[in-house]
Amino acid sequence: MSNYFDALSVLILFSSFILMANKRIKSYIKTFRIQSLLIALAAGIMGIKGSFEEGRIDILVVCLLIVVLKVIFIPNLLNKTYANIEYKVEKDFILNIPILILMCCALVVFTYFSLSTIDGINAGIINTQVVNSVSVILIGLLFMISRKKAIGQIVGFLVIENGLYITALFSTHGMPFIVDVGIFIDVITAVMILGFMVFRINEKFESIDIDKLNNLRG
Amino acid sequence: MGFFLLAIPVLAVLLFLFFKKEKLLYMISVSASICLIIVAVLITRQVMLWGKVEYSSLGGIFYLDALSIIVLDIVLIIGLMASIYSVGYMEEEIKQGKIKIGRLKIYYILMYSFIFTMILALTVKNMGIMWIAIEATTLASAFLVGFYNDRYALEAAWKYVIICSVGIAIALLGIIFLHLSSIGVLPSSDYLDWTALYDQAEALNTSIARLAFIFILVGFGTKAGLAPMHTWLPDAHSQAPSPISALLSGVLLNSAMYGIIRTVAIVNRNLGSGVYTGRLLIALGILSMVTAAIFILTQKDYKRLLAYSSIEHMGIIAIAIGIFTPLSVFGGLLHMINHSFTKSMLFLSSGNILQKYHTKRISGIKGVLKLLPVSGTVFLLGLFAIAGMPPFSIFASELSILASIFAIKSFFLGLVFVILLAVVFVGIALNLFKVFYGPAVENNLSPGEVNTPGLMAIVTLLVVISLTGIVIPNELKVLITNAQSIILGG
Amino acid sequence: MRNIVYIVVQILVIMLVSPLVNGIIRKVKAFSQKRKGAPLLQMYFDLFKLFKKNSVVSDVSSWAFKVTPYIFFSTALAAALLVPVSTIVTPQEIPGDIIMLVSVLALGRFFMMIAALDTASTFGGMGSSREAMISSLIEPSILVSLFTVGLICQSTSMQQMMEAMKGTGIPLFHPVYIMVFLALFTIILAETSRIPVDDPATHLELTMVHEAMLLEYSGRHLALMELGAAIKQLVFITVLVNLIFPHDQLIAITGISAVVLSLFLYLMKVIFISIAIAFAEVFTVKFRFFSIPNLAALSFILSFLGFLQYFVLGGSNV
Amino acid sequence: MKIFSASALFQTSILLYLLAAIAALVFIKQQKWDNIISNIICIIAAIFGIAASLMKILVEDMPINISIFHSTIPFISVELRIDHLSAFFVLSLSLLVVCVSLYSIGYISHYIGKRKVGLFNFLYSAFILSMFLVMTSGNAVFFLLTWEAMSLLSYFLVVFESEHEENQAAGTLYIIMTHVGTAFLMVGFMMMYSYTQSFDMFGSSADIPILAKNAMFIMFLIGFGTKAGVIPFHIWLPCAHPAAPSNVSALMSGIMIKTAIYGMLRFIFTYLGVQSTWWGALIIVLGIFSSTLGVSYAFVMANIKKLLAYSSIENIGIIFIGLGIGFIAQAQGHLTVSALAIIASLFHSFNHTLFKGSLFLGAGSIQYATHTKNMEELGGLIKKMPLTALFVLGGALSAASIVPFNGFIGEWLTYQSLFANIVPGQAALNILSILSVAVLAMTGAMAAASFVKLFGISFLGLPRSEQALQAKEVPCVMNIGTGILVTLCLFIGLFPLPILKVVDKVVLNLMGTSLIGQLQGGLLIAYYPLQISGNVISPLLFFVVLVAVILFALLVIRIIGGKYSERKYGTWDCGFEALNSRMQYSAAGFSNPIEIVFKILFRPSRKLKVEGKLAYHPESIEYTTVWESIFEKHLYNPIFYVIKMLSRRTKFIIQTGSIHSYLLYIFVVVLVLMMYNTFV
Repeated sequence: MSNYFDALSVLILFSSFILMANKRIKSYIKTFRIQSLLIALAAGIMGIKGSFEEGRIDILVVCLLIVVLKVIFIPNLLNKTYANIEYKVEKDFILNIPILILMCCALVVFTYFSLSTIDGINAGIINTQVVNSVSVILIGLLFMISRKKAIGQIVGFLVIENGLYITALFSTHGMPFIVDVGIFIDVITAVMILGFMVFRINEKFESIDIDKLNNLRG
Repeated sequence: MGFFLLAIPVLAVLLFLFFKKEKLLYMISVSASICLIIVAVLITRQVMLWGKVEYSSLGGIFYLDALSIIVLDIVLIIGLMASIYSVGYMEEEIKQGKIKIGRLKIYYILMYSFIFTMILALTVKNMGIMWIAIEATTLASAFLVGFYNDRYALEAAWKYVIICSVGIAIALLGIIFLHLSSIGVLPSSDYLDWTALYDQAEALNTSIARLAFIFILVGFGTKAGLAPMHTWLPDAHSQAPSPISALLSGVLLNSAMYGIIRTVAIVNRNLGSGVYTGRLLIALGILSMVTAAIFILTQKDYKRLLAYSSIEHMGIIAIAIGIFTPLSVFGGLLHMINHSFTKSMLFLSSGNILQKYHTKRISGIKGVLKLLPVSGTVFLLGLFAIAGMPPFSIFASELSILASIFAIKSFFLGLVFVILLAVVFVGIALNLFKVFYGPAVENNLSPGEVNTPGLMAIVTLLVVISLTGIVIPNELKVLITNAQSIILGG
Repeated sequence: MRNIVYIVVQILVIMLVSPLVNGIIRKVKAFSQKRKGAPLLQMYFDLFKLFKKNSVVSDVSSWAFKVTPYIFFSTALAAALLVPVSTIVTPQEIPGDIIMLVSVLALGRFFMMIAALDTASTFGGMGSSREAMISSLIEPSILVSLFTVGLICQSTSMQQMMEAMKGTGIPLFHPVYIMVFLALFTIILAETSRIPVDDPATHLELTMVHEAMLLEYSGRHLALMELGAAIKQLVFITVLVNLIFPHDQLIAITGISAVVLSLFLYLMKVIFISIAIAFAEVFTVKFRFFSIPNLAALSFILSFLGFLQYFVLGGSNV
Repeated sequence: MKIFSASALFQTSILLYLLAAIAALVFIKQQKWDNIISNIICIIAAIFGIAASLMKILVEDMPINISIFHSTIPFISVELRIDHLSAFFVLSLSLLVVCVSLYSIGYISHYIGKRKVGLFNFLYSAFILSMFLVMTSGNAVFFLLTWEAMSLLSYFLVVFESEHEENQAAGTLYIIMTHVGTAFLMVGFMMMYSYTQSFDMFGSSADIPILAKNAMFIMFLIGFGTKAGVIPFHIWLPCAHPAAPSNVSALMSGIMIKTAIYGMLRFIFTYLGVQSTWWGALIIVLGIFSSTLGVSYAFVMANIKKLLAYSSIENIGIIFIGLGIGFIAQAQGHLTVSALAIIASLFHSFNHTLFKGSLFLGAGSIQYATHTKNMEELGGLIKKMPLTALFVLGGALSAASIVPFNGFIGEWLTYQSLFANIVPGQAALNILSILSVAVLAMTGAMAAASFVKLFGISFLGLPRSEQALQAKEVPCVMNIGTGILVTLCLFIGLFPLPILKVVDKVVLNLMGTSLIGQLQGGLLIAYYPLQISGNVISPLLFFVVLVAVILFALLVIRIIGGKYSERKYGTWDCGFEALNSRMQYSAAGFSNPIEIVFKILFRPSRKLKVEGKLAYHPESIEYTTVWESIFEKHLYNPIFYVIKMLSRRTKFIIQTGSIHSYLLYIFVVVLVLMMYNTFV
């Protein structure tokens, strides 16, 4: 069983590499959708396993939520937002892509070494899955740093959330149900608020380029 | 009783949705706050009587003890002050044509959601839910920060949401790890329950708990405004309407700090000593103080200056928690209270100045004492208070913290601490004292206060901070001592 | 009884001898210029005449102007009482020491400077301002040189110091005292308005210091000021001669004749120093006003070196 | 509790000050009554204070402990402990307060209707109370508390006339300097706590290692030195003292800076105990710098109150020299010399309180009558304000340490202690001592010159402005206040022994050594000459001689010259049309020679502005000299500049406005902390 999860976690990690390599907004929204799908898959397997072994169905419910929210609703919302604002094609990343990818690799290695201090790593409690998923969080953060556009930042934030979710999933087989649901509500609200703000920013700054938001300094 | 705590804000929000008259909105707001205070008093009595209050509803996640009741009381008192102040403030804003009634409604709805989320964060014992509530505070206050809807406010709000959400996300990672460290130790019904975590702290997986602490520190540290994750704070505080700045600074930061304190208690118990967490907390605390000192020295915007001062004081509290001796924890908790009161007073009175002069730039302001005799005086005394001058309360708590630093013979830390305090004072004195004197600026502003309810609020706060600098009620001392033993164990 | 004798002798000697010093100096200077010069006792005649003259008082001035001559004169005389002319005629105890001496003279100077400002005249202010500078610069060397002697003698009282100096043989051959002597000599030139610091004979506005302050005085006021200045000069000379050239150890006899002999020796010493001062005046020219600090520095360095000789460098036993 | 115990009197006094402060607020509407009532209560309180402290010093030997209140907050308490040293400083304070409050009744009356008199009186009484408590506080925290309260209250008094920019700036500078100084004190107190686990400043310091004691000494020296206004920490003093209303300046200069002397004696001398000779040497060096530089700056000032402020720096320097000798002698075990030196410095500080108080009050009177502090606009006031002139003259003579005033006695004692401290064989200390002698001498002469300038330019000659011409004598009550102080100066100058005996008793209590043997005498001690190790002065006798000589001179002249007759005539005007005030020497001209001699100190830059077409007959000439303050230019400004530059630069490097960098910070912190966790 854990082989599947290992494979899935690597795939999710890989998807975040791809995300990092995407140049255009449309393409990274797409990559995000794929990543969420992979996560939903992982949650689904875990949920089925859980419902058979312990009779829990909460992970399945969460899996459903992921499919609805992260695979369908949020990417659509982002696409719509993107379509609604006038957008000129501009370069959207700060460093160039090969360097970013290399940095991501370094992050994975770093995460591995950092988590290797944990007692009993690779001995059941924690394993490559966790390393991979924590790496996804850090890559998400790096993604936010490297993108200039507001939508890029939202996607980065969502990737971080994804990373968090799979970390929880892989390491602890899911948080308590109420917590998971709460987190989802928060995430969805956050994304909606951010999406709303993107409109406003576009209105006031005539661009969704976050670099323009630098009036408040010192 | 606890039910009312959460019900009253919800009820208030519902009422705001239905009513439209300006006067009515004010009335609802103030009376809701007063009701909350009454409830708080009763619950505080219960906590003092029984040590802790637990509720069985919703799977027993509601729980209050001395530590949470202290922070909760701060929230409610500052909330009351802010809502009283808002009456006059908003009246004036409407009169000046800055906002319309519709916006006022939104303002109140958001404000009470904000208060609700903070109450929630402080009354649950499940760390996951606490996390959810704290993240929700960000979301509730995002539009309050961007309330004025101009370029600056929008920028501030965007940065606020992004940075705090990212930070908080990292805190969630920490909570997940904490959860992970407890697997096999706690029964699944007690997952993430911090009382259970604390009770079983020795059995947790140490190496994971250490990692968890790092992530929680960064995460909640972001929200608490510890440098270098503080970057959202000056922007948000300076752009929000003044009552909201008061809430952000006086209340929100504390709630986040509360999260850190809880974790520190667990992790230190697990590790058996406070050295590991202490180093990190002190490092971040000193960094915060340094950052604040640098920024205050040449600050040109008075609300930003106050915001940086909040960073400084959060640093001080972090140091106090980091030292982790009874005296330092006592001082830290006291400092939390004192800072909230003083800083909200300052933000509220700065709101009066802002409404009079229509500028946040220090250079545009002169003769405050002539134009605004009461707010000006309060503001001036507040500046002295925030800089740690006796007889105001901050002096008392800083004294305890400093003594605790020296008691463990870390002279270098103590020296740096004192120097930084002095530098901050120099910055405040150099930049801000000139606004009080001299003739009023030429653009013929008429002298006189506008915000009468607000004056009541700030004068009350001034009286409170002056008195508590000399003596605190015995009940408070008992509460703080209880909280101290909750944190330190034993 | 001893005290009364002391006071009488002291006052008589000082009052009588002080104008004479001026006479001697003037006479020597006249000789050096191949003139006959005024009689030795000219100053007595001048004073006598001035006492009888009417005073002209500026209508701008206040009481400070009229009080000053008396205060100046009396401080000079009081200062004279602190410096015994002879160690044979001494009181039980002189109620004042070198510090008091300096302070007493300062009182007189204070009033003189004030009076100069009182008349609203340009010259008065000028003199007073210059006096302020000179006195500030010269004061340290006075005290340091006297302190050095006092420290060796273990007392700050002039009388004790003179007593102690009697036992030192010929002090001038000692490294400490030779420095102190030179310092004190320089001090006398500065304090008593002598060339090269000031020119007592001039009334040229650019060079006046002391005279500028007296410019508005006339009649008995002027007489008192002149006499006071002369007494002050003699006080300084007395300090110098009685410390560096002690003479009473030479007198083997006692009684009245010893007193007379002692006073005679004293007079000789004063005359000797007066001539020396006169020579100093003859052989130097008046300094530029802003060169005076150099002179003051010189005298301070001399006194300081004297101190160093004994207290720091070890010196020999004195 | 006995009713007539010192303890009860002290408490009454404190309560009365409190009452005065409250009364000032209660009667805030009736300004006239407010002023009278609160000042009279202050006077009564001060009289109680005098009685209490005298009783304490002369009658009671055990220190008084008054524990009023222990707070629920750790360390904070209201706890008084009054021993002889405290009582002595309270005595100085109370004496000054009696006179200043009397004076204030008149002086503040010109605020009525224009300013908030009630507020002023509240601050004024509270300020006095805070000083009172500083001197009597029983533990270090309460000391700190009252110390800061004192700073705060005096800050508000400094900026009371806040409409002038320079007053605001002065206030800000003052509060910054004093707060930074307090920070050093705080570190010192905290080190005390860290080794002894208590803030008891009357306890033992045996647990503190010597290295820590040295560090604490430096902390205390900087902290108290800042308050005392010792160079190089003085820069606030010449700004703040002139900015405050004159009665407050009198208090600040007269007694507030002495709290620092009290602190040094209390915390360094008695608590820490003198550990090494370099402590004293350092203090002497500071004293030497303060007194020379202070008096040099004083001399060139044209602003009366600035002149007085710099003169305070000078006197603090003299007190420091005395203290330094005391420290050195103590470290070397020469207890008598040490006692003498401490007596000298305490006595001088007492005297300074009296004469500087009177001079500031005099300056206030001038300002009251002419609305200016600038000497260049004064002149001829001796005829308009004869009493004020007399009092200022007395104060000036005392400040110039001239016999028969009290300033001289203090200086004499300092000289004597220096004298006793020089013994062959200790090269460095001897050089230091003899330099101190030279410095004291020069200081005395220059102080005299400064006060000649102050008195001569402002009171004598012709009025230089319309205000000076229109000046009227100030209300009688003001002159009473000043007069008492000057009379006391003269009285103590003539009869130094009674008060010296009090000081001696204080020192006996402080260090167990006394000069009482040399100060024997019963009731009649007042008439005894002052004698220290064989050296005698008798100012009284001197005074008698002076008077006798004057009478004698009058008599002789009468006999020789006959009846006095005088002719009034104009001052010689060099043949111009008529004498006018512009022909007089100005204040700037008066100090010009010194200014040129000490060019290196003042770095004057002169500006000559000539208006008019004809080269030799210009219409007007304006000559201004601007001095550079070397400390501000070469010490404080560069430091400030660097810090500000640093702040300005770093500010925009950290808070760039770019959200990417903000996120980067979080990212980096996470990575760094993870690394920390890996390796630690």
